[in-house]
Amino acid sequence: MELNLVLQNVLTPPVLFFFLGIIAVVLRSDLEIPAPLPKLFSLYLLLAIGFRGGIELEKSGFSDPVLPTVGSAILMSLLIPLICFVILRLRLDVFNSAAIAAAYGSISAVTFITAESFLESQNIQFDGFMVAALALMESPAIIVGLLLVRVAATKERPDSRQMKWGTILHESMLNGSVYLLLGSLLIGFLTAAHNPGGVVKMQPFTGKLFYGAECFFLLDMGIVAAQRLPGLKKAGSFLIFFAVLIPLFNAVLGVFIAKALTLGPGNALLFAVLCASASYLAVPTAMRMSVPEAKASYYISTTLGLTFPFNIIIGIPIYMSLVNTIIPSTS
Amino acid sequence: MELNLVLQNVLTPPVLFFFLGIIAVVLRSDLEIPAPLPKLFSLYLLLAIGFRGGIELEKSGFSDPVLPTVGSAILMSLLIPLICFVILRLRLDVFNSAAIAAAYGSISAVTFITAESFLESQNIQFDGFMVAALALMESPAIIVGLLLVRVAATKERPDSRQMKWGTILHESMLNGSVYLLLGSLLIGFLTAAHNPGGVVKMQPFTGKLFYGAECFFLLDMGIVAAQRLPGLKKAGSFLIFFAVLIPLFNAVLGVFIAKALTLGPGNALLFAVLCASASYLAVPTAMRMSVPEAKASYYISTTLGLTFPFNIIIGIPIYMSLVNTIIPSTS
Amino acid sequence: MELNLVLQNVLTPPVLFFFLGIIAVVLRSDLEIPAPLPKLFSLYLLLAIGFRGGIELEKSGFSDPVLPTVGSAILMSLLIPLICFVILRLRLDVFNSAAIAAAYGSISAVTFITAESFLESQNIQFDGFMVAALALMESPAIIVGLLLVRVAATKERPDSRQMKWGTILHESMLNGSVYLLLGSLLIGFLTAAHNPGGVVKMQPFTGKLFYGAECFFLLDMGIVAAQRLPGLKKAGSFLIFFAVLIPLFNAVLGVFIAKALTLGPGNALLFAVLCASASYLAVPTAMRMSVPEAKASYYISTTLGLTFPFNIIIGIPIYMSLVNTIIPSTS
Amino acid sequence: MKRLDLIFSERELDAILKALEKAGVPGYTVMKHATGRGPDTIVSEDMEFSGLGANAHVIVFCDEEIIKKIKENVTSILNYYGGVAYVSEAIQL
Amino acid sequence: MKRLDLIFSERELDAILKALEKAGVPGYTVMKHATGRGPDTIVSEDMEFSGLGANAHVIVFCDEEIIKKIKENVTSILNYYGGVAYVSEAIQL
Amino acid sequence: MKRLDLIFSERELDAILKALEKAGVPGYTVMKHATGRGPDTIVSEDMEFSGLGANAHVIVFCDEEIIKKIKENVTSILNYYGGVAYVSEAIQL
Ligand SMILES: Nc1ncnc2c1ncn2[C@@H]1O[C@H](COP(=O)(O)O)[C@@H](O)[C@H]1O
Ligand SMILES: Nc1ncnc2c1ncn2[C@@H]1O[C@H](COP(=O)(O)O)[C@@H](O)[C@H]1O
Ligand SMILES: Nc1ncnc2c1ncn2[C@@H]1O[C@H](COP(=O)(O)O)[C@@H](O)[C@H]1O
Ligand code: NA
Ligand code: NA
Ligand code: NA
Repeated sequence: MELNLVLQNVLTPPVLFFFLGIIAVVLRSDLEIPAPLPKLFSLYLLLAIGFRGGIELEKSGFSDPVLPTVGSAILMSLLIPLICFVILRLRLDVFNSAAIAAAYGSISAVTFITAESFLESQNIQFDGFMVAALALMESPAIIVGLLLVRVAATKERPDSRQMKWGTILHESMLNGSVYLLLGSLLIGFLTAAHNPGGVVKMQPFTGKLFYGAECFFLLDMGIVAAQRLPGLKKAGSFLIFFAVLIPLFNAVLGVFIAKALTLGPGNALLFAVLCASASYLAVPTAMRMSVPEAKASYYISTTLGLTFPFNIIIGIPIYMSLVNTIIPSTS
Repeated sequence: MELNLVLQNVLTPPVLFFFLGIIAVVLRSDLEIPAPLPKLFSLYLLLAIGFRGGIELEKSGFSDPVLPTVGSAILMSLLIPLICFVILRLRLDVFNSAAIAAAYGSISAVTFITAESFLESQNIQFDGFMVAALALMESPAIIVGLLLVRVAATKERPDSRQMKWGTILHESMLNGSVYLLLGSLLIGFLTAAHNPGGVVKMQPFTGKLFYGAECFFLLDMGIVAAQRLPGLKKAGSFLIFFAVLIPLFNAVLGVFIAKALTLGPGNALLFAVLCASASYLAVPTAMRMSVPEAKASYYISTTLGLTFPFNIIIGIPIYMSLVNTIIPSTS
Repeated sequence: MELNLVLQNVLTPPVLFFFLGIIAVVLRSDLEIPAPLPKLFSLYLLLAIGFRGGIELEKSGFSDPVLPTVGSAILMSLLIPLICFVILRLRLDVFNSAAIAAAYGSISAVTFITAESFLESQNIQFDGFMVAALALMESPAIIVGLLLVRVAATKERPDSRQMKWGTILHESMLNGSVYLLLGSLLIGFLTAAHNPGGVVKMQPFTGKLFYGAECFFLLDMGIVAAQRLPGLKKAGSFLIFFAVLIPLFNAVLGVFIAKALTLGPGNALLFAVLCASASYLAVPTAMRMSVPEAKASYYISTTLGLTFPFNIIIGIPIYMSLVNTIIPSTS
Repeated sequence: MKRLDLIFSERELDAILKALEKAGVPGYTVMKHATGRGPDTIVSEDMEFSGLGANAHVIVFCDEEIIKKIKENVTSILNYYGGVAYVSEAIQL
Repeated sequence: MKRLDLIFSERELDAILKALEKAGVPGYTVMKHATGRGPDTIVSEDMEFSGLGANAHVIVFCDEEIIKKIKENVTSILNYYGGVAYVSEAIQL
Repeated sequence: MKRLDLIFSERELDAILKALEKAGVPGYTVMKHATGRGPDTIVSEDMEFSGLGANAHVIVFCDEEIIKKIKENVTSILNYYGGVAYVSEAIQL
């Protein structure tokens, strides 16, 4: 059954285009999507995800399942970096450990929307307010990461390099992708509340076009991810194991919490995917600026070179069967 | 009531995304839309505005309200630069005065479409042929601006730099954005006349997608405008007052002429917005080439840093209530 | 009647936008579509053409008209370069002859879709599986071109520059645009077979948007083609005649083969267009890498500067009347 | 051999290239989309959409005589429209 | 006159430009989207979408004294974040 | 220290970088999307969509010995495919 799910996941356009990108690199095709075109799709997806999430949030309100779910998601984005930090410190210094830990506490929006597409292709229902959880898991993970550096690296940094609270908040809240996602969420919310006609007029752009744009972007992500993979070899086997096992561990954690929250299977999968995925947009950007001591190739090749393709290709169906096993279907 | 209109304008997606861009700069977020992505949206909007306008023009024909309205719009684009030039000469030299004057005689297509979106959200009717007025107001303003330089600056320019008629016509008619707008208008017209099937097939691209693309572009325009604002401080308080008061003055002028033309409230607002808005595409490009003596920071920071956001955020609703006051509703 | 068809072709949005681009260059407008925006449209069109072709191929299966047609198309892409090579050798060296010959054996996807748009505007039916022919004509032509260099230029190349089979296959199959087109075809096929819901969700992106994106790209192609034209003058009158007469010759050949295959008028036109069009994407890229002795300006100014606009503007309607003359309508 | 670096607004590119060709340069390289600051104007990337364009950086490797021929025409353009031009030594690899 | 070439991550652009301004440079030119390799990191174009950005190449033509003033601030930034800085001779055209 | 400037078609970038790595350069910087004109070809931005690409400008700061090692491999590539290579003096800031 698991294998069947994997196959069903793999035969959807987004995952097929992701493969097309990976294979292009493997076979050394000269297919490339030159900068800044991928940025266009990345900005578009964040804007559209946020806007649609805001509309859904306005519909659902902040009543029962919403607040506990979003609250738990935020807690997870605080907890996961701490767990990861402890594990990573076994082998890496404070700076690298904190940077990687923050990335795994945060989320990957593209993994999330691939999971949504998977649910849709399986005709499993889920709620739009999960996007609020997605949007609110980025900043806390960055804050925890930077705090870890501040606390654990006092001796290793000259006074002039002490992490200031201003920097921490700036990097965590005003990072371009966090800001666009949260801002679009707010705009979606306000539009749904005060200008329903605007929601309808945005629909062709943020709604209809979304699936195709996702496929195009995943083609590029396949190319990018495959080019990051060699970097992982250099990073060593410890990080390779970490990049596969930690998502699994976090997903299991996520499914149990989803069970405690009595989420349906669709929302439970999305919750697990949020826990399991790692950030390669907001967190690396923040870390590159404020923790230059950490090697960028470590936190990028783990999150983007391994965890991301793992989640997209087999993680999502595995987490789905975890959900099916752990959460008894009520229907 | 005015305040209410401002609020209703501000709570539409285009204006909200414009704010999101402004606030990004104010809070020093690193959100950026790298070149040439904004150019993509700018080209797209011009193409779509022109194409749709051409279709509408073919529908309406050149019968009664069309020709007088378009004619008056062209007259305004000749008259406004002259008025502005006289005022600007109080403080600035010929070159700067002529360049800024030309910009205010011309139009801002994005301000125009934001006004259209505002009318739609207010369920007020307007006519598609107004786009023809928009398209035909660019060139005359540039011609007047260059003629002013030619006439008023004979002493200050060496013979070799004398403005030639060839240059004047080239800069005013073949400027990239003028050319694309007029060309697309013509294509829209021809398509509507000879190939109605083509109109239908273009609709998803030029029609459905438009509103979302407008929002995306306004996000960028918010960033760009906010970054131009500091330049205004350097330009001095005279230009700051000019950049707010002249649009108001031109709008009042526009509303009275709209009344004389017996335009309905929707078309009257659009007419006023055409008069009030200033060009930051075609005119600056033309001036940069042919009047390098004028400071680019002057004509850009006034039009883009102040007049543009002023019009988008509070100008449009103010002009609407002007229209409501001056033109008695017939319904 | 022919003139009438030309006029009907010219008055469709794609061809009108193509003209707009050409005229921009002729009149020296500064309209430009900066890199890499044209690449975005080029990638999009290849992806969408492939994906849609794959869906159609899945629908039609490989039954009777499909396999013979595609097979004949592949044969043509092997035969045409040989004919062209013989003609070109009258005046040019082996390297230039082989490179240009390969380009004319291959196809232009944009010419193909313009022909499709033409058929649609004429309400003439055609089959989606023709895209498979399009996709499979690129590689063979490249292989023939490189083999011609390998065979005919043994004396002129040092040993270290001998063409290896690995290079030949790599350049012909893994060239970025060939790879994307074939890959998207496969993905379209797999999606149609296993995930019909995915087909529906892709439709707004790959289907609805297509016509408008085609127009936008043709605007750019008009600019690019017109800028290649002066290069042709340098190349001399032999190549100018070649670039107009060979497409006509190949089209006639194509129509007779279409007749032998008993294709309907729509498919016959597309078959003729595939034969008549020349590649300015895959083939030049491959030749630039593996046959640097050939002058890029020769194979680009012929294919892009002359053959392409010729086909788009008058070639397609001429081939249509050829089809109407040679293949008796059965309806 | 000499190396000439020219930096100026993209809008003047055609005029500068014409002047270079007239002086008989053997070749040149153009890098567009440069930004920067001169004595009184800041050129930033975010205005590129407007058609104002950014700066162009042109590199020419050529003999000293050609530099002399380039000088007059190019400096007159740069003086009027703005921009900088510097010459340094370079040896072919 | 001197020519200063600075190459470093785009993320540090603001800090470097601030240091240049403080030293009183008469102007500068910035070319973004450069890629490359240093002693231990490879910067490639395909990561630009992530906001990590590529490298910036900054060129400054200025007098020797200003170079001296630039030195301290700029090298401290480059030492911490990475990047290279080289000075060569240049003569105004 | 020396500064090496290489300008050639983007399509040869991999081969050139390989040659540089083989010679043991400490690092390099690549600027793509350069256009220009050589003795007989014009490279323009508007052909980039086709996959033909534009030119790449590669800068290497390195010791003189490495320049010598680079020379043979790189010039053989440039001679076959086209492009230019110039060396000048540079001092670390
Ligand atoms: N001292 C300088 N060093 C490097 N680049 C400069 C310098 N001065 C001016 N530039 C460049 O030349 C462009 C035009 O200069 P200007 O017209 O003098 O403002 C500026 O935007 C800079 O990119
Ligand atoms: N020896 C060198 N020559 C040219 N560019 C270099 C050199 N070393 C480093 N760079 C550039 O400086 C950037 C940052 O260097 P680093 O921080 O030392 O990795 C690299 O990505 C290269 O673009
Ligand atoms: N003398 C030169 N100065 C600057 N750049 C040059 C020169 N000659 C050639 N180039 C550059 O090198 C590229 C390739 O040269 P080529 O292959 O000789 O046509 C050209 O497109 C130019 O960008
Ligand atoms: Na996570
Ligand atoms: Na106006
Ligand atoms: Na052909």
